[in-house]
Amino acid sequence: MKYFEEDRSKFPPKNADGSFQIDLESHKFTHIWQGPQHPGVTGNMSLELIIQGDEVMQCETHVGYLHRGFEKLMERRKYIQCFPLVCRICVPEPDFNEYCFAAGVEELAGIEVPEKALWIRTLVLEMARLASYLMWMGGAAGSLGHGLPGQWTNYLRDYILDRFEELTGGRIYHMYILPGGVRNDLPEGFKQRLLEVLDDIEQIMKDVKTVMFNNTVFKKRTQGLGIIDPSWVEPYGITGPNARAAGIPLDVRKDSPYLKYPELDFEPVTGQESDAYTRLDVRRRDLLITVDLIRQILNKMPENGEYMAPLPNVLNWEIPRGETYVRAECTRGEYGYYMVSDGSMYPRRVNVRGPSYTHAVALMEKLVVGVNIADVAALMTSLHTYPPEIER
Amino acid sequence: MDYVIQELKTLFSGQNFEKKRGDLLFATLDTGVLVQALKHLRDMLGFRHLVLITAVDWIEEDLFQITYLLRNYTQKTDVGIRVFVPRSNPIMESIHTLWETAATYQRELHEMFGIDFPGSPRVNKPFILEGWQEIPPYRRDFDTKKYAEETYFPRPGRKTHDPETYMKQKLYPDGTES
Amino acid sequence: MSNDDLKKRRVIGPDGIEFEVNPMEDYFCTERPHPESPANRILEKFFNWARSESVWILGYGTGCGAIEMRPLMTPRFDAYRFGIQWRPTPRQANLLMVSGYLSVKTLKRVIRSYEQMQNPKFVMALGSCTINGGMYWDSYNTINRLDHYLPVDVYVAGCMPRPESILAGLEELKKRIRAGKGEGANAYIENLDWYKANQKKIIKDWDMPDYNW
Amino acid sequence: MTFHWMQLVYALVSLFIVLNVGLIIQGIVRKIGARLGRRHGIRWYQLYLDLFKNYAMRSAVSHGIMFYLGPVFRLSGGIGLFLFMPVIYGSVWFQNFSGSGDLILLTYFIFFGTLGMALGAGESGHPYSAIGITRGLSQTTAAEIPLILAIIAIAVQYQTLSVTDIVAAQQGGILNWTLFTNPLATIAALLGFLGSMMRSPFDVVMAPQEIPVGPPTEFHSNFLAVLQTNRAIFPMAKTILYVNLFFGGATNWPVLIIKVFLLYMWPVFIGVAFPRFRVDQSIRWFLRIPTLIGILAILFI
Repeated sequence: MKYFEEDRSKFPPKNADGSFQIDLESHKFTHIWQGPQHPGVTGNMSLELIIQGDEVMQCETHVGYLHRGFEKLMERRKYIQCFPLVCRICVPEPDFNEYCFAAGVEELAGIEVPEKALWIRTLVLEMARLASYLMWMGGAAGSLGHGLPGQWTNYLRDYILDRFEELTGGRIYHMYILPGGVRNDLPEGFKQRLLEVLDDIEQIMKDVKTVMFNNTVFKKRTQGLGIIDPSWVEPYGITGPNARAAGIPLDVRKDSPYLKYPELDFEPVTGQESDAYTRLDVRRRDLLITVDLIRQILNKMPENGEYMAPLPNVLNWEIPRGETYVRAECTRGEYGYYMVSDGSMYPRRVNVRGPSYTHAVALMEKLVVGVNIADVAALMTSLHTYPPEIER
Repeated sequence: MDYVIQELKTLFSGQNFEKKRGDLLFATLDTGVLVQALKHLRDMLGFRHLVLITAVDWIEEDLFQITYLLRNYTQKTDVGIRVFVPRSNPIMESIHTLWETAATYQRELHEMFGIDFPGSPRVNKPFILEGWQEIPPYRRDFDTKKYAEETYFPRPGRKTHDPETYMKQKLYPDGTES
Repeated sequence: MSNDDLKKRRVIGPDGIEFEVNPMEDYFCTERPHPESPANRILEKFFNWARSESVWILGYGTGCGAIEMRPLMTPRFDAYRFGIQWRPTPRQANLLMVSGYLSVKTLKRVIRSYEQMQNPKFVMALGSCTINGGMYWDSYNTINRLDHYLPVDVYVAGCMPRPESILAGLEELKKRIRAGKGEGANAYIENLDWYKANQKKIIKDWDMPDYNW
Repeated sequence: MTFHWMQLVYALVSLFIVLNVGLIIQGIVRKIGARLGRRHGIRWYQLYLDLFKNYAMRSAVSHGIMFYLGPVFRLSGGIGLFLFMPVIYGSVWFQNFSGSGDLILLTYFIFFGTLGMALGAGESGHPYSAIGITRGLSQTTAAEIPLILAIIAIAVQYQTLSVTDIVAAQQGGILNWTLFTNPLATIAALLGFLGSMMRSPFDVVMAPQEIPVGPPTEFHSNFLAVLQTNRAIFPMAKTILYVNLFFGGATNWPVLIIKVFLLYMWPVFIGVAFPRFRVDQSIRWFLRIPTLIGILAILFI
């Protein structure tokens, strides 16, 4: 808002609800689409922008380009057959989906998960968070025209994916967390190799901080951009780092602890300014906390133990009637599964609550008004949205 | 959680209370008192975060269940409010005035279940689908497999196994079980 | 594009003159495309070599396969060393990489992007979901076979295909181009009616010209 | 100045050399950038392949006359800048068509290509082209100011508007270069140089993440190939101009190529380390410190 405040007399009048009166036929506005085929838009979604000069007057988010109808497809599949599906809902961090779905099934069916499995699940979730943050960091730098940090962090992400491959056999989709536990124990020497990767990450993140976060141009572009007022957090359903950057310490890991998080020692990172820079910085510090958490997990994890509870015959598994909601903290905020079972072998309804659902639609449309068109991509990556979880 | 049950019972005649793992409560309310109840929960009881709005199709009872899930950040508890609307005439009051983000959920429900929320912004605009002409896809009577096979040129050669017999053959090819 | 923009209407220009606009005819070229014949044989051999060594991919992540694009661009796999680059606009790209399942809504944009690319152009389809629907074979919103809508040069199977297999697919594509088999653009134009019939069967609100120049 | 037909041949030879040098230097520069990101990077001859490929595309869609002429203007801007500049000092072959007062002509040619591109990009009808080219014009204008101030400063300093004379005045030792005789003008010009090389932090004109990819969005096939040719010649010509004006020119090709390469690295290294400015920020940046230094350079001759 600060950039063009000199002369606003030529701006269009406002409606009662604060939006601008826009007459496209008056030739004073440009109607452009950012996306879906646009490198600056995260994933496959599009923003319909109406701009005057360089300033965005109105924005509408269009999603649905990635809709596969998961919630419908799951109604046609048995519980165990849903597992290959759920991880594909959110591509960069499938493990949160797997965990939420597994936890929901366990709660509905009343299965106790062994101690070791809980530790391994915590480890897998934190690794997924690390991989996702590292990839996002590259995107955030790239959206401001800075390719170098993206190369470094993606290179580190490949190491994390290697560890995933070692652990689960899959690079992107793991299908590792099943109801009752996890599919396999840690391989031999895994801890040592993971620790080496963590050392690398801490080393490179220092460079990333120097090149990216201490950079004057970077600061000039992001400071004061897209400020989220703390009072918007509740009406807009903002969760995760976006809320934490506004100074509100929302973190499901702390608030309603799941898995082994109560036994781990960490504090949610919060920021003050609530602009794009703070959101980026909160994520960077959160990444370092994740590194620390993985170290703690590896230290505290018991060496031996069962990693899978005995299950009934999964092909004829009837789950008692009931409904529940399970949540986990993913990199973008609160990830939740609302599950309804009707006592048959198939889920009655599974609803996925992705954090981007609120961030990318309602919040984005509000934030982007008044922003320079060059900053739209940066604003979008600072909100960290992934379209696949919006439309499923 | 007990005071929430008490309030909902006395003020809005809630039924079917169901507690889950200590911090999650489900309750059924009448459609008429829903908006007041949500407002009360939000302003008086501190359930200020709208987690999600979703619907379940109970085709056997000819009802749509709409679930509103709210969260209290200070108490760290959740409450899910269920309301039932008839499938033949699914209309529900819009709550976009209470939570801005509710408009998005209502838009999706309108598209995917055909539940109407009069007054909700852009509720009639397509949200996810484009050019959809069938019945709303998340309804139970919409057969996605049939639709896909008729529309999308399935590649021949897809085999369907009965999982039970197939797994038996794979795991114990000689017919002995464990 | 919302349909309102495409309706016939009267507008007042910046100079105050009122005139009628029919966007479907005024804004778009309605001419039918024609196949482009290759140059003479020896020259074409050289050109095909240049094309195969300089493949510009359209930066359009259509599905979840797009997540493996970034590793391809970055140090571990680094596709740049094989002459592969990413271009942000379809006009300058040669290879459309359909990364994974296509919902009907995306298919419309993909067709548009594909038709805006210049001859010769190639299509590479990643993932099982473009071959036979894969995991989403019974979904009401994803297509099953991409080759009914666009001429596909190379399929890479897997869910997800790993970066190594995408690189192998690109090598395969190079061989095809060098052998002179990368004529998908002409095949598309020759069978335009069949492709268009298939496309229009599933894209119910067809609101663009038949061929997007 | 007398004109000989042989000069045409000489000019074409030097144009051919500079085109190849430009393509190879660009390839090497991109390889260096990739190495910083721990990548292997493109092959050094990749730009030749891209060029051949684009000339070999079979179809091209035109949007009108100006759409054709845009790339042509851009290329003539690049070639014009090169042809009216002495490349090798003291050589008969590589004097090109330089004459007295060519400094004025060259400053015009630096801007000419962007203007021509504006016409072509405007005709293409793509909103991103229009946004990109308005950004390009305003930013190039802003970046031009310190450069012009520096050129005025050295024109006053050497009392001539002929590039050949300016180079001649700088011969006879490294301390005679403008870099040392008039450091303020050199600094101002080098800061302006950043703005005209389309690298971060001043590449918002072509920003692929924001307005993919600015003015050339709609240009493809042969049009793009012409633009690519220009992208090889124009930065080289500009760099040679800077070498002539501020770094003592060159008396043979190896010296010239080394100087050009080192000078070319200056915006590259800045570009690798910084994200990009928004256009309003970059204009403000150019109008502050570099302009001030330029004015000081004129005052302190």
